[in-house]
Amino acid sequence: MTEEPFEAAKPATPPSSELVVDLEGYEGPIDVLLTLARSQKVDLTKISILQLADQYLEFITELHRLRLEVAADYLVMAAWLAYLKSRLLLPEPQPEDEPSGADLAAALTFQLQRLEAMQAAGVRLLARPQLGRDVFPRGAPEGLKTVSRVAWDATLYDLLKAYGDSRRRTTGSVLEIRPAELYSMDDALARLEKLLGKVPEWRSLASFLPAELRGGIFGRSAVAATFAASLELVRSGRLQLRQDVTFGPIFLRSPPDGG
Amino acid sequence: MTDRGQDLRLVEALLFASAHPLDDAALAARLPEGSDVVGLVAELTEIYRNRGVNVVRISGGWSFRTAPDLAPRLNLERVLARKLSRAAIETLAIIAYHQPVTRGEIEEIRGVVINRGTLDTLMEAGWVRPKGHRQTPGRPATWVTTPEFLLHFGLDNLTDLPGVDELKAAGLLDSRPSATLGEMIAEPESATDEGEESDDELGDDEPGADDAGEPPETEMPAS
Amino acid sequence: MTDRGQDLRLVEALLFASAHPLDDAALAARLPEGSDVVGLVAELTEIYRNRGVNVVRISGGWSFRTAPDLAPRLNLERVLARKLSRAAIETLAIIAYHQPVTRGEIEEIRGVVINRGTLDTLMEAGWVRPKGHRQTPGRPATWVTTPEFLLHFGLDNLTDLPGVDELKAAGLLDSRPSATLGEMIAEPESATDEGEESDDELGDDEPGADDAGEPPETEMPAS
Repeated sequence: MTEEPFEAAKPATPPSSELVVDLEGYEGPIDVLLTLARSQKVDLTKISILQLADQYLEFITELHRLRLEVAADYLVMAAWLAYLKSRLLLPEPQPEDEPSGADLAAALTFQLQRLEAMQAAGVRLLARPQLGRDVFPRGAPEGLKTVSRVAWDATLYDLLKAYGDSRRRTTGSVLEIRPAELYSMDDALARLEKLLGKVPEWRSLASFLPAELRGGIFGRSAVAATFAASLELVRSGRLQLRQDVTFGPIFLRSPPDGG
Repeated sequence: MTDRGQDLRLVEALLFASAHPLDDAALAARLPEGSDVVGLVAELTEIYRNRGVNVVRISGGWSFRTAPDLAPRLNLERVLARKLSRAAIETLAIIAYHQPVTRGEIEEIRGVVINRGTLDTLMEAGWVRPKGHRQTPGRPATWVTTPEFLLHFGLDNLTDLPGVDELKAAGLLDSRPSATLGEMIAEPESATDEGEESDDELGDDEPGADDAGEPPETEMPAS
Repeated sequence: MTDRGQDLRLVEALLFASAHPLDDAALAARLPEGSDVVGLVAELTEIYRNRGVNVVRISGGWSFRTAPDLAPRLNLERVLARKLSRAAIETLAIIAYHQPVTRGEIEEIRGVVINRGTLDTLMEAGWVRPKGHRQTPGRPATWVTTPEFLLHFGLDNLTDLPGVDELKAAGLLDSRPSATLGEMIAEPESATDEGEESDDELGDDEPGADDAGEPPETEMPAS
């Protein structure tokens, strides 16, 4: 667990001014700076940034001297460190809108610490027992199943309602032709004819309506049919009608001579 | 821990981690030379005898398996409440009231073709089943309700289903024809006056009244 | 056997049978109502403490794993360990400790542009994935670790990352813009850390909310 399976291990010896003139194995300028900083053998927070800048610039100069190709990142860092150096050496006060040399140095220190921390974290992470390498799960887990069972949600009410709806829908469409709901003139005529000769006194038309008269359209149809029937009987001389005022009640009686 | 104790741990880990049962040879290859493989496996088997997992012999090797008596408890049953479709509940109702009834008869009553899945759903719910055939050309299967149907709907038997009269009284079956629509709009309170004319030609529709072998007539309203 | 003994057997069988760690809720769902899940797991953990397999807490749930000390002796078929480059290891660590983090932010921390294949390698291993975007110009994707990452490294959640507390206390996980350095080296998208979209907090990494099948999301350790 302790050996690190890293492809590119860190360079064993940190470069000093006279050695390693190769960027192989470095992960960028901050990584180089970190390696150089370690050569100061002090805590990163106590490092001399000025000295570090010098070390770095020396390192880059050496690369140049050997005509090695140096990636732009490294040159940018060199330029920035040169600038940082000048700011650190510049007497106070600083220009107002720029961070002080100390601020810049602190920021660089933070960068170095942070990268170092992440490098260390990576190593610690990979040193953990890894699944499939150091520890193993159950090789043939039976697995847990979630069995879904559908519970149909239907109440007795739903059932009966559905039956009622179904019946109403199918029977209703046929029932439209059912005629019995209206009181026909034939009904009224038959009814009045039965009463002929039994009505010597004036009686209101309403009193001749069927006893089972209901309100609504049936009642109105009964009134209309009875009135029409009475007109028919009047026309044939078998009935007499009387209305005293417009929209007033209508009265009828058998003709005095009995028809 | 003793060497034997360590070897026992190793056998335990090997049987646990291996995707396949390991036979004595496979175990021996991973244990110190001369180890008592058989004894170690026997000891482990004993340790796990009454546990939630057991060491069992499968296809010539050893493996852990969950205890058989726990199998039903490993799976989680999740109940999904779902509403029956309108078509399904209507079909169910018609089967309940008219059983035994053929698919064709149901369609005749409902006035629409039954979707293929509708009867499947009801069967799956355990509420209807085919039983017998109508002795007519093609011998179509007839459908009846099941005891589960009665259980679910809290009925003792089919005669517990309310008759059409009762449905009507409960307002579940209003058979007033559409001709009276105007009346209902004008004076709705008059709708249920006594002496209503629509006599109960539906009355003999009660379940159980029909002879089992005889298909119930699909009703035609009297005219 | 007592009811508790039976429940203990069941927990044992469940953890053996499950392909994924089971959290308390997943166990509770399969145990009798009101069971002392925490106590049962603790008892089982104790029983297995010195055995060849152990009960461990991983990715928000409980699972059996072979004892780490047996690793050299197991000699099982291993998943071929991918040799990670230093760049990949550093990048993985940065994503793990700084998530959600943009590519630009990773580059700022490392002080170098990320090689094209680095994130691919980590994604292919199933350890990282893009999730959400930083609400900054360009809306760069942010990267997070996956539940597989936790599983692979045997972590319960991201607060278990080695040394995360110390790093946080030292302010090394702060998203402090690195003065002019970052601007000079890294991409413009790395300029700020504010207004991130995925506002996951460590706090809601609690197990229990997730179903057995779904490992909980890994979450950011700090920001």
